[in-house]
Amino acid sequence: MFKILRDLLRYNIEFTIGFVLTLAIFLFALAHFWAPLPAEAIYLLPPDMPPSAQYWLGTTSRGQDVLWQMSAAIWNTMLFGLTVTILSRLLAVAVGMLSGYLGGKWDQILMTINDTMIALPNIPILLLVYFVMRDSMSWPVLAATAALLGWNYDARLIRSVTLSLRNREFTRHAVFAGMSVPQILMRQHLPYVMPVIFFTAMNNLIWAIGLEVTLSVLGFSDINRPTIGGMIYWANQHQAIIAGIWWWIAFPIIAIVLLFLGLFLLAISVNEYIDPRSRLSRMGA
Amino acid sequence: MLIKKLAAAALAIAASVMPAAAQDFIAGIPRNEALIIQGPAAQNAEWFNLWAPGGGASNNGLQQLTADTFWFVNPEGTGDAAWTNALAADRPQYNDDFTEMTVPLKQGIYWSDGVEFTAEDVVYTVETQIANPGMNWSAPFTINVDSVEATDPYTVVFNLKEPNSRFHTLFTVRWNAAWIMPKHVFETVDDPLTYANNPPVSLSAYEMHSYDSAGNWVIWKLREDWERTSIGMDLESEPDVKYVVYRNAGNPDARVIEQMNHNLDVINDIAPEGMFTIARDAGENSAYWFPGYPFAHPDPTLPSVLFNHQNSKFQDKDVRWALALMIDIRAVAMGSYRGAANLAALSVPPTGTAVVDYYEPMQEWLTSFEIDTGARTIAPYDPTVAQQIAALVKPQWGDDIPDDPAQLAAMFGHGWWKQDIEAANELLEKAGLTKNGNQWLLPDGTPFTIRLMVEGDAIPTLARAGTILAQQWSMQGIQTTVDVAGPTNGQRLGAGDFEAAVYWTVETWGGHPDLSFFLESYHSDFIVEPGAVQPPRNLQRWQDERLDAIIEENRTVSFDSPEVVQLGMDYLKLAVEEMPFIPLMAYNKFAPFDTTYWTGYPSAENPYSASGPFWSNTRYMVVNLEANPNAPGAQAAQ
Amino acid sequence: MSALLELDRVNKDYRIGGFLDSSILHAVKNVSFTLSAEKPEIFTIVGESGSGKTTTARMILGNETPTSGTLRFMGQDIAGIRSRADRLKFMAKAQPIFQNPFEAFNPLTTLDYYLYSTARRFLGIKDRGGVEAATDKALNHVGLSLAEVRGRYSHELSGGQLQRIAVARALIPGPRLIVADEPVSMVDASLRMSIVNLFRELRDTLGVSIIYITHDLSTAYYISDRVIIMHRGDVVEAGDAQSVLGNPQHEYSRALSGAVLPPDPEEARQIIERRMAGAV
Amino acid sequence: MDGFPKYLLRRLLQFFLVIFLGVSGTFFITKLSPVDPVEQSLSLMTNFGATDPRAVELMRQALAELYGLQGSIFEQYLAFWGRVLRGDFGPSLSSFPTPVMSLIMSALPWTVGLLTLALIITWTLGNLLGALAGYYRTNTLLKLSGAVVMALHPVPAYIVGLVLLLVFGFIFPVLPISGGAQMNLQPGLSLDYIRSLIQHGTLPALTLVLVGIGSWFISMRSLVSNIVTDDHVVYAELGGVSSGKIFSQYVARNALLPQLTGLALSLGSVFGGAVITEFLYNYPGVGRLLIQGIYRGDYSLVLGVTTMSIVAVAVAVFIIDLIYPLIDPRVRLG
Amino acid sequence: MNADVLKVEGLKAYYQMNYFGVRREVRAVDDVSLTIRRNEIYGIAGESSSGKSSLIKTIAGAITPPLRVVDGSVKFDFDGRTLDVYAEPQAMKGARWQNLSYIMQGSMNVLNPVRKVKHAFHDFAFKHMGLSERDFWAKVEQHLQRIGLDPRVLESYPHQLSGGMRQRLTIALATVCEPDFIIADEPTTALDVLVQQDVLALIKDVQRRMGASIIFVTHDMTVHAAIADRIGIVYAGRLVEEGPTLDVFRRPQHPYTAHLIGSLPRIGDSRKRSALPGKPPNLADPPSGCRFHPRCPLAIDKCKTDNPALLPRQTGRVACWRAGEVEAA
Repeated sequence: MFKILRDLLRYNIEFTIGFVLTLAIFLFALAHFWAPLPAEAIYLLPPDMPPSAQYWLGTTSRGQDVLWQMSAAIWNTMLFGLTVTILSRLLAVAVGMLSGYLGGKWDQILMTINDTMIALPNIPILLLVYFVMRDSMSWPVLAATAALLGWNYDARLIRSVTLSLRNREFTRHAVFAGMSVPQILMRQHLPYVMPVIFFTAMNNLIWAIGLEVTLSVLGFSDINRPTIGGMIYWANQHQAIIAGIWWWIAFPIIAIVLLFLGLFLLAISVNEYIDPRSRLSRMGA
Repeated sequence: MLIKKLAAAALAIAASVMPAAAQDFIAGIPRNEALIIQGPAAQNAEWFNLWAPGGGASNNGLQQLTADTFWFVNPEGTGDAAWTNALAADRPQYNDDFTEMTVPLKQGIYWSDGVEFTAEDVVYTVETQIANPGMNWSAPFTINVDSVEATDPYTVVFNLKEPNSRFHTLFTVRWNAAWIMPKHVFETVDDPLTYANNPPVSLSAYEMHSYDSAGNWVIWKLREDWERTSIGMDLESEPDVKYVVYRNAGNPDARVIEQMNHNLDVINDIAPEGMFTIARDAGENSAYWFPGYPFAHPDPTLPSVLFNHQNSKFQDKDVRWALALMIDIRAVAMGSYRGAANLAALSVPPTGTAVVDYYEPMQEWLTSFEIDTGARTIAPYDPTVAQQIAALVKPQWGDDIPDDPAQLAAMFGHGWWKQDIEAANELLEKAGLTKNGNQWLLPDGTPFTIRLMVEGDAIPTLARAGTILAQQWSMQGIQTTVDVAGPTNGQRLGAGDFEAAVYWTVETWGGHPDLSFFLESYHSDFIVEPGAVQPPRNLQRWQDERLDAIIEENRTVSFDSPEVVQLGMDYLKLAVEEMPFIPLMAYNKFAPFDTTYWTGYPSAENPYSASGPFWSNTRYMVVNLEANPNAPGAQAAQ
Repeated sequence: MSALLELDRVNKDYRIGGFLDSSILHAVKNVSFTLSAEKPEIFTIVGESGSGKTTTARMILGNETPTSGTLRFMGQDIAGIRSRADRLKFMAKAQPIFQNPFEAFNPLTTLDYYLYSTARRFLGIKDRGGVEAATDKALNHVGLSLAEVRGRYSHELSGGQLQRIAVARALIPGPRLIVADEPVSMVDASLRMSIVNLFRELRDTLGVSIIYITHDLSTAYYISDRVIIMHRGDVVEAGDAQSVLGNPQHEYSRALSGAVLPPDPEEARQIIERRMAGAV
Repeated sequence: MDGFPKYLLRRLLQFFLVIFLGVSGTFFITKLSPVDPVEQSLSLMTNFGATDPRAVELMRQALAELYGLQGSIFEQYLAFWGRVLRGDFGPSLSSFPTPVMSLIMSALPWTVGLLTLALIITWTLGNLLGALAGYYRTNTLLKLSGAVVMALHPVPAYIVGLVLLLVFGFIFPVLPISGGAQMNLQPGLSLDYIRSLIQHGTLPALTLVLVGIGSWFISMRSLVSNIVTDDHVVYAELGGVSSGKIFSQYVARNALLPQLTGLALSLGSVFGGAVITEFLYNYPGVGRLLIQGIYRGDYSLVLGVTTMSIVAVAVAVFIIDLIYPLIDPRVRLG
Repeated sequence: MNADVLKVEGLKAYYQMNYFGVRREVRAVDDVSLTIRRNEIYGIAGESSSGKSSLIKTIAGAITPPLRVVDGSVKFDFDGRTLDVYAEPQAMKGARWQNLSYIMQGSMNVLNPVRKVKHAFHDFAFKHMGLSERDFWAKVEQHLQRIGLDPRVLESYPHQLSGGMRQRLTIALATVCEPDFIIADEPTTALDVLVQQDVLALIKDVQRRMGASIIFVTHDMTVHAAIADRIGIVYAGRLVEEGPTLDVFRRPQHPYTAHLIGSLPRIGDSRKRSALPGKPPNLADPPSGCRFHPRCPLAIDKCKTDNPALLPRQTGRVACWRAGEVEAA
């Protein structure tokens, strides 16, 4: 693990930039645990202060420091996004690989479920689930719901990769070497599926965060919890953009874009590193 | 390269589209003859039947400009000036035991299709609705009306099933009321519930011109025979406003932009910050309820902290009072309205006639009011709150803030309860609660926590107030979280599915001191089991024999009797003592007007009409506006 | 004489889908042959692509079920094997060798993983030492040792070596039958003979029967005991390798035999010249 | 029955199964919703108005009867399918008695028009730029546009829309920011009306384009960089075929095929509307209708929109599965 | 007129790679010089990863990083016009297909799978022929017929054709402009035995008629025996022997060549044949001296240290310290 990191840092400028960006924003988000004021507290500072030496990124119309709000918001939003992404990747990998490998009836059943999920309109379903769950709709539950809606298209991609791997001779060979289905999937096929997972994870993360923002903007989120969507929600409630309090929205968005840039660079460079073709080249094939 | 070609194509398209700005804003209608009002987004734009439960289409000018009924109360007015006889020629006439009401009608009023309006229309309206359950006023007619007859074409007599001194309020418009149906139209219809009534026949000064089937706008035009309407016959000259456009102008940001672009003359509601932006950037072209800060127009509704009295946490009035004393109302005012709030210590909105009828006379009583904290007796009322808030906002608003206490009281309210943490703690201890570190424990030893429900987006200022209240209580050791109920808010309130909420349960006529408007529904007869749906108003399920007594007595006195005010005060004192809910402030609405094309909007100075475009009273504003002679294109039109 | 493998009028049909048209492809038609359990042999199936030879091999390995007819391996109907336990039992006795040794091993998996997995699963050995011993023994049969293979990836070895490892792996469970589908077509010419020679040794020293599937008549002639020639699903000729290949009777067999280019420039050139005169 | 008919039958069966499962699932979720349309209507009717508690109770009963919300959930479910099969989603509860279908039908042209156009622009532009960026890896202009697209990709749609609204509606007020067309203009094929449609559609469409372009761009770029190493591309390069032709006919054309499935899916989802964009620009489409339906607890309407959307996506997938062999000559159905 | 079409001198082409700090240099083509004459088929034989494919890619000027030319030159002579592939890459562009065409391995993949075959002809050949559309298609159809293909194949997609037809088609495509020089990379490898002979006959026939030169790469020695006029044997990136086909087969001078030929099985002869011991060298880390020495039965100490030069010997050239002592096994 450490060696991989060292290799990537030393030989891949994209990774280095991505790593530095992501790390910086991660540390920044982590810092909210040491924030001078609780993130939920309001009107403890003078509102609407533009960026200055005292308030680097200004204050909100609710009398909060944008810097610390942002720190907590990025943390919470990423926590949500990553939970969605990881859960939905697990689902996508499980369904995609099993469906592709087992084929036949299993494939048909899983893909029918998959196609049904693809046809479900995300936003209405999420809103409906939100209505049903109401108070018990904490962010982990919302993340789980979003994850349930966000795996299906990628499961198809993974399935198609597995499908082509299934017909490779090494898979048949593995069967005759007595390997069990989990062994084949985990050891033989997963390395080929990994790049797909990484690639789709980025899009899924963006989707999840977009979802969070959408729900927040429509007013269906826990407004007590600082998130990127929550910041936009409150800025919106105070007509911040029209009122000229641009720093309330601009900085979180810039941070998110930088974070994604960082993650994207990480993803493509790590992808290159774990791509079987590149791995083989390194191994000298 | 391909990219360049694409760019060129895009530019060409853009060029053909750009002359947008040069075009008329509304096709074929001169801008300086049209008043543009913020309207709703209608789903069923084709639906113009006001009497069937057809959804929200009535805010598009239909009831504001074409419907009419007997009487109007101006929610902003005071005294007799607030009352208007519309279709009725006089005030309601009851018999002695309030079982019969006679209404004389004005003559010479015509529907827009030329048919004369008569008592037959009224009889038809009542009888048809009784015959068709589900129509909007069917239920109250069914309960109250034994029979209705037109003794002559201009007199209607209602025979009531039981005595009711407030029966006329069914036909008295504050926001709306039972509108009169065109008999000659509906009697040809099979089912009045599924009839779209498109185009609608108008009984008031405007009639439909055109509408958007996508629901974004409806345009009404002045009737040629505008003088043959109840509103028209009292006018001295033809209204300047020839067209009224109700348009859905989008979200609050878009509304502000549209007004600054002079595409939206009347805004119904925006956030305080949007208001300030307009005042800052378009001040010379706009008018407001107050000429400067705090700008806002107070609706006769009373945002309060509602406690669910069926929840054991809030059954002790000492707990309710403790929570009230933990509030720093200045922070609430600043956080929700940026200070621009009209505070209310009494359980009646501090607007219209309530100020002279209740707030001013009761100041003394409030100041001397005392409560027993268990340890001592305190006088919690602070009449100087308005000055304190004025001091807080003065740095930002400077000369907008007067020094005169009377003026300040009109802007910020008459006073509120002093924040008194010590007294609050004493009250909680008196109620059997104990404090463990910085956490209050209920008598049963569990932590005292509160879930405070707010609606959210639809009423943003109250959501903002909720977060501050939550913070204040949490800091005092009562962990409070804010729940955004969104569209389920009304229903959860109705079913008693909440602990505490920021919402209003008190609405008044505004222009009349009678409190039956909301108080009638506070009678304990209507309180239901937890979980069952409660009729509107008494959402906190407050039950008190003294309250029932006041309500029962109010039923027996006439609407205009001076006793009404006395009973009102009894109620208000009881409410202060019991603190069944914590009244916070009037529901202030930031509703700026663009004066580029129109002037003469209502204001605190001249409150001749409600200013909210959804209020049916708006019609009085529409016909009174004057074209701005300096408007673009005004000279050309002359 | 008991049969190791018995094919009895085996047929396999595929539906080949056109979008608007479709037809049935008779991939294998009525193929019958028997391999004796007592006398190990190299049984060669010769044919071009589409002849049904690979389908036959897949049916023998249980990877396809016949449309009709039966395949019996040591008396058991192969298509009737359902449970994983039965399947493992069958696989222990019948093992495949694949065409492309580079494809047969996952390039990202070390080669020993295949060997150890086979030893663990089929021999039931749990301890590492036992597994390594069994593996090394099998590798010794093919002229390699565990030391040469341990921890290595497929790209580090030549095709010939990989194919030997594949054979060694197949030998671990002690199979009675090895089905080798075109095992040398992707192996370099210089190494090809080493694999082919290995098959001879396995037959002679370990008593393993081998079904050798190929399109290459020269190697078929070189090592086979018996041969069948398949053409479009049919067995067109069958019998002793020397006579079938040395003196083909069926028209197709003759054409096939005539198409083999001899490793001699003068003879080969004559064939091409004839072909140019005739065909083009 | 063989080949295509059998495939068609199997595919059709799956198609119906998907619709059945999806719509049933939505039905039950909607039924679990605590929002009670009767209460919603009641609160609309009693809001601001005088309210006699006895009258409210009477109204409640009348409305429940009118809305047909009586009977067990299973009976309602059966009745729902009965109606759906007739293409009828019943009356809208928030706009009673207007049929849900007619609400959807009046919103649909707006949404379909806007979204289809935006989607086609997005798809074309995203794929074109992505393909160019994947093929001409060193071009500075393309790298730059790639960077812009990548930076826009994670920005939430709401923000992109808001910024556009601010820039083109406020700072440079050149485009309308609300609604679908100019007020009081007769809908029709007149030049004025079409121009008005374009003007009003520009900002929402631009929002959708800017937000949506990223994912097409990224996937196309990676597809293309795989294809450029394919034998037939290398061969064409060896054959001296011009690079423009190689790009368009050998690289982009092959890479586009998988993107077509994505396009079909997106086209199907057009029927669900673009909630945020329509919400922001007050565009009278299905997305706005849906949000209104949810806000007003109108589950007839919500069910109607979701059902339409599910059917549309299923149909789109079905159609692309059927026509894919015509687009991609390689595909043969087994 | 110069009798040599192609002159390769001292050509070195290496794969230079750097993967996350793993730096590798694969000497795929290491100091190769050869000359190809007008109107001859020159076969290049060698095992997989011996560098033969890299050699012809380099000759064709079709290399992409990480494969780079490190040294040497490749010069074509088309009708007196000299083209230096690496000195003037622009000139090569004009010559492609007109003078220099390719038949590639894996006919399945060299044609664009989503376009009809006719487009390939148009894309590749139209601009070189200087004909009207109508004449062009007439010419193409005529050419197809000569090659034994029904002109209707033009309307087909690649996947609709059998392997043999596709390979014929690529031959037709490569020869339709009647180029001076054709590079054929394993054109028969994936074909069935019966088809293989047809294709070989076709290539030979077309070559003879057009008088073109062909450089023909395959690992299959019997194919070389059948059509090559001269062959060059490549081992580990180097040319180790070259000569007229008959001579090389009858009297191989290099032990590697001798082994290749000697190990070929033959119907009617089932005598035991031995295989070469050892494994092919790793080009990233080739053996010192003569690269064949670890596997060579005749190796002496000198072979381990000194690399033998490719020297003229009787009718051809050979690079072996013990060239005189080799006999066909």
